[in-house]
Amino acid sequence: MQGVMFIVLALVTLFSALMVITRKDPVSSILYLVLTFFCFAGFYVLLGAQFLAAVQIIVYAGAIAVLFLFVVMMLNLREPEAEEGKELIPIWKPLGYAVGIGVGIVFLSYLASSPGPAIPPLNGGDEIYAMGRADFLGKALFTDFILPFEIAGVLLLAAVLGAVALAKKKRV
Amino acid sequence: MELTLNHYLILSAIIFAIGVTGVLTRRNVLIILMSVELMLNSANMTLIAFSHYLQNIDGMVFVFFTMTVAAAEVGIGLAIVVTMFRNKGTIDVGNFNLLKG
Amino acid sequence: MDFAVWIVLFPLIGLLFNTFFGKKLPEKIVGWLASLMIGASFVVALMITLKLAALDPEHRVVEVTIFRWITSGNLTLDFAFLIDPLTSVMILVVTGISFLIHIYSIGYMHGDSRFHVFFVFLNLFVFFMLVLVLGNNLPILFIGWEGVGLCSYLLIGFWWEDQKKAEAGMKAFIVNRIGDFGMLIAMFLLFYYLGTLKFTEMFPAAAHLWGHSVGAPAITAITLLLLLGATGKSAQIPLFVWLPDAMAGPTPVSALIHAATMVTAGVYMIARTATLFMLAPTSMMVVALIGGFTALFAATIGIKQMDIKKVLAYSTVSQLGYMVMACGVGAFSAGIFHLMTHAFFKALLFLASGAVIHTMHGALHKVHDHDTDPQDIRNMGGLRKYIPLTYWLFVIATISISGLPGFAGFFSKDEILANAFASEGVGYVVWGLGLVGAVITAFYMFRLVYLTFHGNYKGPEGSAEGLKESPPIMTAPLVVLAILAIIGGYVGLPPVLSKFHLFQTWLKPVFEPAYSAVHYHPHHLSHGLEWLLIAVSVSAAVIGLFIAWLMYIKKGLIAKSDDEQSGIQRLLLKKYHVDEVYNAVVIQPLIDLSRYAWKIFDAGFIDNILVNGTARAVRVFGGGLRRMQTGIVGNYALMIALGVILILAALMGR
Amino acid sequence: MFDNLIAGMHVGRILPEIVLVGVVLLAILTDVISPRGKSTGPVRLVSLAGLIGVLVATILKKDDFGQAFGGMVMIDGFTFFFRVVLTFITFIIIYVSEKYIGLAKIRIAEYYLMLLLALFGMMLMVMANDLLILFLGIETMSICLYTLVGMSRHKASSNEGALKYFLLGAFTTGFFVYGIALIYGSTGSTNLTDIMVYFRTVNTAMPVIAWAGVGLILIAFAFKTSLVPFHWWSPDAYEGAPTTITAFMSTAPKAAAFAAFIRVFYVGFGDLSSGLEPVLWWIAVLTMTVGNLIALRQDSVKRMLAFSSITHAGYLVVALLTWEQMGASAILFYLVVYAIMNIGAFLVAIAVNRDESDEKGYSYEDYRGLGFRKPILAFAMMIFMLSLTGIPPTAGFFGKYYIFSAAVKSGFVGLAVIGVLNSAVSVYYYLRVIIMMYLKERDEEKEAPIFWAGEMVSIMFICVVLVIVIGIKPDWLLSIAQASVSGLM
Repeated sequence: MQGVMFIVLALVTLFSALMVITRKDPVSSILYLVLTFFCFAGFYVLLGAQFLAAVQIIVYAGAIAVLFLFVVMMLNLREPEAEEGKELIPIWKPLGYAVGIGVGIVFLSYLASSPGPAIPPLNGGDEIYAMGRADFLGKALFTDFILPFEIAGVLLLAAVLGAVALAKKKRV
Repeated sequence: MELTLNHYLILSAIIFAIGVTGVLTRRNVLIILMSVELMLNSANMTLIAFSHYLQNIDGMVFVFFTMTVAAAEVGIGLAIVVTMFRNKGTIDVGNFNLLKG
Repeated sequence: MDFAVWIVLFPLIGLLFNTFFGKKLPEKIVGWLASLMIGASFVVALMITLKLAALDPEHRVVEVTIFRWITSGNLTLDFAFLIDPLTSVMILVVTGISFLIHIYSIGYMHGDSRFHVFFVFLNLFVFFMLVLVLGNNLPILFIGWEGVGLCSYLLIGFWWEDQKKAEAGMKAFIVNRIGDFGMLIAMFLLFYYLGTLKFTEMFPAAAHLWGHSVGAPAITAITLLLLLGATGKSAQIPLFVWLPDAMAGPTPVSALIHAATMVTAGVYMIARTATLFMLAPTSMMVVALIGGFTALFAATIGIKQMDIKKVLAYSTVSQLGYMVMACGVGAFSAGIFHLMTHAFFKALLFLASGAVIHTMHGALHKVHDHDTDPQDIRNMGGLRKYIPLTYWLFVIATISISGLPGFAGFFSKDEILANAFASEGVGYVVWGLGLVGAVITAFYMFRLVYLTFHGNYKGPEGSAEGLKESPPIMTAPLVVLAILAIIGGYVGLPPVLSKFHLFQTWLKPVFEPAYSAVHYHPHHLSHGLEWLLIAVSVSAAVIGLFIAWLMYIKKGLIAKSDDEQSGIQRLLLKKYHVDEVYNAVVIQPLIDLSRYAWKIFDAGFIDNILVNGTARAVRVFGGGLRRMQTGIVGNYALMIALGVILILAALMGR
Repeated sequence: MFDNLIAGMHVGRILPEIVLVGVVLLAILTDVISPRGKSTGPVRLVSLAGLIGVLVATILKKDDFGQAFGGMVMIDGFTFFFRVVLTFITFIIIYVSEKYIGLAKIRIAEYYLMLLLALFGMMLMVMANDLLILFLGIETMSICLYTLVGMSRHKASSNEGALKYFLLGAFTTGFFVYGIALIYGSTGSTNLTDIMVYFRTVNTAMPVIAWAGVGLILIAFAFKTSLVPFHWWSPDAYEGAPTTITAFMSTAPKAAAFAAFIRVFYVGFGDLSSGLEPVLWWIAVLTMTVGNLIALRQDSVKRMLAFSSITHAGYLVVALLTWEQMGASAILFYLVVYAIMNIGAFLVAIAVNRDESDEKGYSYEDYRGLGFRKPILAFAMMIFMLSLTGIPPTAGFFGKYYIFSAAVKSGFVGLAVIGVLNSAVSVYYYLRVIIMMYLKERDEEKEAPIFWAGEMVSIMFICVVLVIVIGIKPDWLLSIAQASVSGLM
């Protein structure tokens, strides 16, 4: 059952990820990106991280993707990108694909040489199942991970201030 | 079919490579940013897969922070894009080569 | 011997004082304070030497630690002075000559708007020079080495308003960096192999490590790199180009830095690291050949020069070649001996030429002639009548440098040639080079004397009345130097005249370990042979003198401008009926050689190929890399991804 | 139970960081209550006072060393050293900026806030004993730097620099997180101490993917410290950024990144040194050489300094490669010296620059005859250039000396030779400034007025004095550096 779900999700994810990077129109890219994010949430559920799956949908699909969409709409950026600019070396694009595939091959060859043991099934016991639950994660965040949690707050503060400083209209 | 760790790792590696390819081949800043999001997501999946396999919560917590960082980066990135667009009227990275050499 | 530290403190005090108060104070106080500080250093140097002499010869190595300087890992170095006979000779020469030149400068720089700055730099130079010769390890030597280089650059470009002078300063700086590169690498290699950079520890360690494998590649490489450093500082082939240009600086600077002291630092360094060089026979051979060829080629270039200071500059390069040659044949003490006598007579020559220029300048100034070059010997002649004292001083120095018997230069040059002759390997070759060089040296030096002081005055009309002797403050130091240029050689009489060679005996404890590391025994010549060699070198000098006399006095030949020189043959034949054979055999080859040497080693080869060629290649390469910085983010990302692939692929096999 | 939990965390050990966050909040408050458009002065004063507070807190806690938050952060001599250095650099930049940001038309309070927050990120980096903290620290710093580079919103070059920096930075973050994931997967932890223990015990049969993780983390550091071939962003971002920020970026974040680099690779991956050696060797050679060669061909002093900054990072990698205490202390020494001379050089560049609104500017031509026009300013620049070249008796000489002697001591003779050769090449472009200042005639018609600010002059003066003092007596600084790294290994 899980195997089938994995394969279906994997196929959809690969397809939509490829669509994200190949669509001419940014809006369709964004929509495929949302689809990819949903698929990722599915994998997280399969891996017993239900809370993160929910966060994935809220943060990525809900906030980040919408932010992208918002910018595209606001700036009316739907022009297709130019094929060749005079500044670019002509083989830029094919080279990009080649190198991208090269990165994939290197990663895969690393993974191929590691054994790849089976991962425990989700119904293997309460303990395992509980790990990804909100209360467990919450407890971890507020005890062992209290420092990073607080830092994340400062980081978001920095991001807010930075974004405002850059994007706001001139004050004076 | 029994799922192994490698299924997840290989899938995430492939998606990571797709993200890299997107960054390398596209000239629209927004799509480059989206490709970066793909990379980060696949890294997240790797973390969760390991976390599940190791039965260790650290990986999942890490993902939580990666998401925070990703959101913050997108915020800043889009702010830069907006400023850029206001100045130059384009978001094609091929047009930004004032600084070179 | 803790008082030794005062030798560097006095110049420091002087320069600090003049930095802060010099601008407000009158020239007299500034100049005399700076001079007295160096005088005090000289007194300290004397005291050090006397104290050292009171010790047994075996114990004449004293280290004075000033502070703990570097501690990094296994390397611990003190800022400390090494006081041994070699040091004592150097500090005496440096402080003594500097003192005289400081006093001279009070007169020479009179009225300059930046009088105090000049003395600050001069004191700073002495400070660094003393650090160089006193340091007990290579890093301190290197600090002094760079410091004197910096001062030289500052002092050459002293009149910064003058574009050409500033460029000369820059050239000196860049060429010296090439040499410094060799020094630094050698230093790191020594540290790597020996684990220490302290002289007293380094030499036994080197002898231990390479004593049984003399000529090992490592030590050969190290010494060749050191030699590269020495060729930069001591203006040897191939890095000598900067020195003639450096003559753009004020004349006291040329005398002090570019003749008597700084340029000898390379020779000092080779002598200091004698043990290392002895362990690498190949390097020794290279040292000897470089010295020999420099001695000859620089001398030939000197024949053609029209600028009084340029002649002296090439003669300095040539004389430095003799010193390097001496080191190359294993006669380190002879090299240092010549270093000392050279300091006397060359300082005298430069200061006397400074007095000549001063005189000419004054005379030209009187008639408001600012176009005539006061340094060009074609504008001089007959000055003997107007400035007899300067003339006689100049002649003394000329006799000394030419190696005529009885004068300081004779003893040291003869010792070098005798040692070269006695040594194995390339001994005869370098002896030959040195001997021909000696002929030419006598020739161009007397040519200079004749053209400057004999014949008729050729300056602008009316300016002859303005020619007058320089003030006593300038001539007094010259007299002292002249005395030294005469008697300075008697501390090292050749074996045929005296059993006791004071100078050699004094330095013996310094170089003994170098010889014993490779079981080297200097050859001794029979008395007969030695007499013969003396006769040969004296006749060489006399021949040079005679040719000069024949050409410039007897035939009354005057130097011509560069354009006319190509027609010199016709000129000689038609006007003066000089024997064709004599012309073809002696003069034309000399002039050709001179022009050839000039072309190959100055204008053409060094500047175009070595300096400019390398620079151009680097620039082209840089330009190519620069084009990779396209400014396009996509390309950058591509490069980064390629880097990722490369690094991960490289790590995969681990 | 809760009390025990708090006590075990040793919250007090991160007092300086807590103070810093407090200062940020106070500065934001100051901005809000100040009259519109006139908040930078007060915010600057609050920031400066706050940084002194941070320094005091650091010194107060200087004996309270050890881990905190369950081993997530490590407070030791190393942390202390960098806390002080980074706070000082930030203090100096904030101190000199006020007049310049008026000139560059970026007079907004966020300028100071971002600097403070970047400092916070850097402080995290230097104390991080866990890849998670390191990641958050790097990101906090980076986000602030992206903003700071793009601060001159009206200038296309500033926008462009920010965009490039951001895009490539985000790209590298992807690799970084993936690398952390692989390390986590193979060692079961993100804690450096645990990772070290793991590698030490399973050294022989290490999972292959761990190497990929190590490689990817190396790449992330290489990017942040701008090592070839991950340096592309830095010249463009450095040139586009307001010059005070360029001075900041080339010193503080670089120092912080190297500090984290040292801690991660010496503590976490210390047992993998032999495997990493060839890769780092090539990176060091390329970084030293490429930066140098391109710097030769620049027409802008600012961009030349940017490329030379890459070269200097290459020297630091040489020292890193030694994997020894001597090398690490040489890095610390060099970072301090480099910060001093580079900030000084950039301040002179600001003073001399013709027109801040010019997209490029900072031409060598502006230095024409400066030696006669402004002798003292030119003298200061000469000292900085000589020090950057590495000529004794300036501090730069000892920086290089320690690095290369450490390299030779560890047997990297070839690297030392290449390094010294490179520093000989660097003479050409540093000297070009001196040539312009002293050997070229003034062109009075084209001369632009010198931009003076009292704060800049005082800092410049201090930099000159320090360069010379360290050049004469480097020992004290080195012994501090040595003491700081002694706890690391």
